[in-house]
Amino acid sequence: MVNNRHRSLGLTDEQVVNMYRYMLLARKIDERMWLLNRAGKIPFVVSCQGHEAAQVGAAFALNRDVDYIAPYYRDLGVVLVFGMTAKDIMLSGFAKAEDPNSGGRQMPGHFGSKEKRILTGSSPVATQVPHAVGVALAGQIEQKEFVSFVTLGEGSTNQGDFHEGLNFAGVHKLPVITMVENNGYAISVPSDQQLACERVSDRAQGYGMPGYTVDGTDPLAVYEVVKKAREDALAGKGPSLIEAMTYRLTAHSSDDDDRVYRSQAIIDEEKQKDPLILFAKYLRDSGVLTSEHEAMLEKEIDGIVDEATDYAEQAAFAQPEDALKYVYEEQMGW
Amino acid sequence: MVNNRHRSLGLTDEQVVNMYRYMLLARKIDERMWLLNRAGKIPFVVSCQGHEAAQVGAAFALNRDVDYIAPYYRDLGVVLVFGMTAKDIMLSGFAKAEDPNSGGRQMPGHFGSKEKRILTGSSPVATQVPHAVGVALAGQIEQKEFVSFVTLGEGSTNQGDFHEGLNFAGVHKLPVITMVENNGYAISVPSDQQLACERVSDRAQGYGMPGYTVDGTDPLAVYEVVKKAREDALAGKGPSLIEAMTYRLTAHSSDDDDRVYRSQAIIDEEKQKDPLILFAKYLRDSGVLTSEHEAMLEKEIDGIVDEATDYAEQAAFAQPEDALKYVYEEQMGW
Amino acid sequence: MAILTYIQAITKAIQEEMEQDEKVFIFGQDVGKKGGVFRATDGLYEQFGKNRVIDAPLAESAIAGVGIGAAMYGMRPIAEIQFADFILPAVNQIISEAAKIRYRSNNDWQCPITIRAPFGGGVNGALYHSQSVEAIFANQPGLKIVIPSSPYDAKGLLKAAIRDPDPVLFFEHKRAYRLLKEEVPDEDYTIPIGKAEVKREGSDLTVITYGLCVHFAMEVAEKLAVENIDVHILDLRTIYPLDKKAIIDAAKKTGKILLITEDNKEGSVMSEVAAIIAEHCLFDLDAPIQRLAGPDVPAMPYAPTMEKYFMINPDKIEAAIRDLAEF
Amino acid sequence: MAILTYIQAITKAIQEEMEQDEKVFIFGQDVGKKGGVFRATDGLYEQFGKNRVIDAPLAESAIAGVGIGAAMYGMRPIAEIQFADFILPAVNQIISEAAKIRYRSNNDWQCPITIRAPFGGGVNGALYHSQSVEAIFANQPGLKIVIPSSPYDAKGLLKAAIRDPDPVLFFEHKRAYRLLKEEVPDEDYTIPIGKAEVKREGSDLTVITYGLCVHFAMEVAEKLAVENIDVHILDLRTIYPLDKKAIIDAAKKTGKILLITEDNKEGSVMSEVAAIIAEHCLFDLDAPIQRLAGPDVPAMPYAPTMEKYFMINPDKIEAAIRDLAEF
Ligand SMILES: Cc1ncc(C[n+]2csc(CCOP(=O)(O)OP(=O)(O)O)c2C)c(N)n1
Ligand SMILES: Cc1ncc(C[n+]2csc(CCOP(=O)(O)OP(=O)(O)O)c2C)c(N)n1
Ligand SMILES: [Mg+2]
Ligand SMILES: [Mg+2]
Repeated sequence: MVNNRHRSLGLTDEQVVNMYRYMLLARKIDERMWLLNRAGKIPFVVSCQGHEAAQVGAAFALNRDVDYIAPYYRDLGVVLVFGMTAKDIMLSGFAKAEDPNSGGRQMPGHFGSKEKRILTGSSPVATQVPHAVGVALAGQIEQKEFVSFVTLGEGSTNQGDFHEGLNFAGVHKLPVITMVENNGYAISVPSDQQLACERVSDRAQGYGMPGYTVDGTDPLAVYEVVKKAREDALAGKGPSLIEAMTYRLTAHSSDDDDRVYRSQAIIDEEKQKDPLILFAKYLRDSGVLTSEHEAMLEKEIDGIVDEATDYAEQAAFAQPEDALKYVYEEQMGW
Repeated sequence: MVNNRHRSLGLTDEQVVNMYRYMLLARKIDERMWLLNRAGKIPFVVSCQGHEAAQVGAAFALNRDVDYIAPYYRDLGVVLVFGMTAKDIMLSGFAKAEDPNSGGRQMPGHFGSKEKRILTGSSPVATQVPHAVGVALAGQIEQKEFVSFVTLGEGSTNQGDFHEGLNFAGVHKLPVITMVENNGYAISVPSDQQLACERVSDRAQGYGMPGYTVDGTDPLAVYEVVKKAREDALAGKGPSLIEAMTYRLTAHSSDDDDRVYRSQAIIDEEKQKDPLILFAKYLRDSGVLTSEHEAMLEKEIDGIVDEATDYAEQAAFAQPEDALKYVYEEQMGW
Repeated sequence: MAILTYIQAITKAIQEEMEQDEKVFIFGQDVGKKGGVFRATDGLYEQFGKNRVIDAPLAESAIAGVGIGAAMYGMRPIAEIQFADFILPAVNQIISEAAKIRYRSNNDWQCPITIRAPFGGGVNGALYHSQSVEAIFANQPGLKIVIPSSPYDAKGLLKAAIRDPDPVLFFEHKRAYRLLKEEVPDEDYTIPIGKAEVKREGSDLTVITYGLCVHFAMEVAEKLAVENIDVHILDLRTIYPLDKKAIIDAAKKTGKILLITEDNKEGSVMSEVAAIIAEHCLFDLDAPIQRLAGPDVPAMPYAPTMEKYFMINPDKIEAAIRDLAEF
Repeated sequence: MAILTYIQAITKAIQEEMEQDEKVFIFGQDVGKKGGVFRATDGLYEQFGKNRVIDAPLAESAIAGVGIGAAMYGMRPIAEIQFADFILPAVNQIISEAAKIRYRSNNDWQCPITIRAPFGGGVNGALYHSQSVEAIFANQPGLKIVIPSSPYDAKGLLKAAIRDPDPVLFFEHKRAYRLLKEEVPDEDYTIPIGKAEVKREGSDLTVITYGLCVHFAMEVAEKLAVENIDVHILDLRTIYPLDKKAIIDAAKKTGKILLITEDNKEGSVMSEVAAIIAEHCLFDLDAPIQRLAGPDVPAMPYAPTMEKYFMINPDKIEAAIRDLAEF
């Protein structure tokens, strides 16, 4: 029997199974989206596949009742843990009026919920970094106890907003945790053509904060480092930069064909690092997950995804004229 | 007798006296500008005072016949070495039509000369960083042997353009030398409220390049490190980031009153680090500069500055309608 | 009531709003000990401390972006951009983010940020300390753009901007800062955003303008009144979205229209004003719609000869009014 | 002569210019092995190698800024911005730098960069992959902005842009990429920047537009011709600075004007077109100047119902033309 890592991190068996459950839910929603896309039912998908461990591990280390998150488009795992449901996600995939993220206005992957403290996101990458810093600044002014958690891809760390945001957080020692999900590609551009540094975490020093590189296929490793970063942040030690090494198990999005720029050998190799497979093995090896339980989970989640899909498919689109709403606060006469 | 540092760097006695001459020329032009400003003759000055050693030391390490420079507004010392004359500078101070930088269109400190390979500069800080990178990229495409040298203040390294530019240079291993003149202030904001990192050179690692912090009151120290950076660049080893520690011996500009935000004690203390005094002492101590020679130099330069001032004061302004010229290449009919 | 300059009125507005709402804070370059390069935040650091008067690092995209984050959280941030020319690194945050937050979240999130910046020329500022940048933003639904023309308006409009539930760009004419003075009430008052104001009733021709040019136009109108040229003047106050009704009314009033802006002519805010009139008042017009504006060059030069050539001034306005009156 | 799509014409223009001038190179996100997300650079990496077809890091301000530096040096860089929406982080480099380099250096330096970006909606792109951003730049002297409406024009205008001694923003309608096809000569030809083109002679009313809307307008004009509604169509081609003479001529031709843009209405390029007409052709007009444009909301939504509501289409154009014809 392997060393039981999760208990030494203070996680119960139930909690780690729950982690796995979220990872599986994210995966299955994502896979369904691709099927729907290939069947011509939804125009677009951008995937979390290969990132689930990093996302769910990190989200478990946060406080879902007080912390703010500014996720990026791959962060299905993060927002599920923060309370988005499969139905919410499917409504967004189908662009239906009931989509709580945007009322069907934005593409899937553009998350947002005020109630759940998920900052509304856009497409231009890295703009969310200063937003998360601003939330933390507000918390500092008001002397509130929470952290703000923001994610982005490694390519996106080359944007000025990443630099400017992290420096601001560093100067004011704000409780901001930035997690970079480094999957080695920005669409077709491999990280050696993208990043001049060896590791994204090498950038932390330039912002006066600690930088960590962690195995993003292992939710426990990510949980551990985010938990530490959160404790440091609340102790007034300021922000942290975490780089989670992941793999992008799909093309960049449903509009991309990755065979043009990476070989089948690489794609196959990366599939070996599937965090779902690795974590299920860990759970099985540590005796926490039985095959019945696993089968039950699969079935439960398939049911959830089916139901969400059916619901969303039937749901109504917004009315055409709804496009005119909410430019400004209503009743302004504009 | 002190250890003769300049000869061990391969610099002749004549060369170091010449360095000192440029430093003194820069200082005296600058001082005259303040007098003219206080007398109401020119609307604006921004100073090089306290930065002369870093500027002249760096410029001497470059090849004035092939290298490109993208100076910032304090870099009077750099552009003088690259061939700008006192008259050119005074014409710019008085905003006269003959000003070779801009024909009196830009404020003083906004240098530019195609012939001298001084890229035309603007006011928004840090925009010149990607320009210098672009010049280096062009040189790489055309397989030319030169480096591109760009400067900015430490506060300006917080701009996105610094980050994006240096990363681009790092990825493509371009021959770019970035020198940050760290004088501890961005107008009124001291560097601990500006920079989250200890040293600007800590940022180099994030761009995969070496970072150096050097005493910017010592032209020889700066010469040495820029020379090494240039050799590395030409050897295909890529870009370098150099931080020269300087003092701003004046207010930020003629529009600023620095007594509001820094104490007289600090101002007095910094005056002790005047690079002109320090370098003159070195030259005297090493027997290179006699007091007659010094007096002669002073006199010569005073004459140059007087003459330049008189010339520029008498020179004509551009015609009002000249404001319409050179929006596009002429004879386009627009 | 006290006589305040335009900039003092701005400082007063910020101070009062910070006193009465602890969600309000101000940040930007040099706003702390120095009190701002123009001294718009003079005394605020001493009164409110470094927690609410914050020197920001030299990075405009972060200033906008951090402010947007704080606004989403529920604060009422006032971000100062040192010169309007330097708002350009923050365009992505302002247009992609601030302007679209309410819309893209289907009214779930809001972004009540106020971004202040001094704009305009005539102060030896050369190309990069003189620009009128409003047109860059004046086609972005979700944003509001306000430009006060007097100390009274500056106070009332800035207070309205800070309280507004949506993002407001607030541009202050830097030459007006110390040039314009008038009585400004000590009491709390706001001026509605989105509404233009008739500054002068007149019957011969209509001038529509904003900012410092309102002041010049008023001066010229008084001068011409003695010659029986009776000028109607509309101050736009909010230049985006425009107060269409007020524009249409003002145009119909006299049928002869002169539009004035210090910005370059082509693609300025005045183009839209002309388009509104051409769409709604065509048959009320007695003369072509005239525009008086800066020349179409990148920005005004430093040399006094060329700067003067670029700037709008009372003489140019007078000449344009006379021409139109004679039409 | 071959039948090419709009995007193939663009690829062809780049390829030919790179073949005949070694100063020309292209760079941007994913332009290398992938050949661009729309495949506009398809095959160029294979033909010219990584030295002249360069994948840039994900940083638009650097893409613009590095291109500007290379252009100052004397190269002819073509920078690809992946979507026009993502040009916004580069606004400072484009407006403060590219547009002002010649002017601020008193004609010493020049900046012959071409920045290409796909814009426009109707492709399920939602808020951030659908915008028309041209108005943001259409008041910046020093810049030229070109928007081709056909494959033929795309090739000729892009070649002219690459050879132009000044910075050119070149916006390509992404829905036109594969929708529009026509014969495009194999030979080298350019189309002058700064000139509009009469696409159809007509006597009843004048449509002035650009980009994909030209195609829709032509379709509608043909349809209405059988009903004896004879439409004159002007394609602006260069939307900044505008070809005033062509606009004035086209307006005078019929006296009834419909201006069409896919952008939001308030503050669009069409505002300036209306202002030019109102200034120069007032007494030639028989009807108010009409504008057909997107609604004033931040950007078009993803849901097909709302996207369709936003977009200009032949039906909307037909209705607007009929209205105006009956006026
Ligand atoms: C400012 C901006 N430029 C370009 C794009 C187009 N784009 C979308 S995702 C992407 C690649 C992002 O790569 P990375 O940051 O590594 O994240 P990943 O998708 O690999 O998780 C690009 C270029 C964008 N969304 N925003
Ligand atoms: C984008 C931009 N924002 C603001 C300014 C106004 N400004 C001019 S110099 C300066 C401070 C620069 O400080 P630093 O980079 O340390 O250079 P130093 O002047 O100290 O040499 C500021 C804020 C500017 N020029 N550009
Ligand atoms: Mg990636
Ligand atoms: Mg400094």
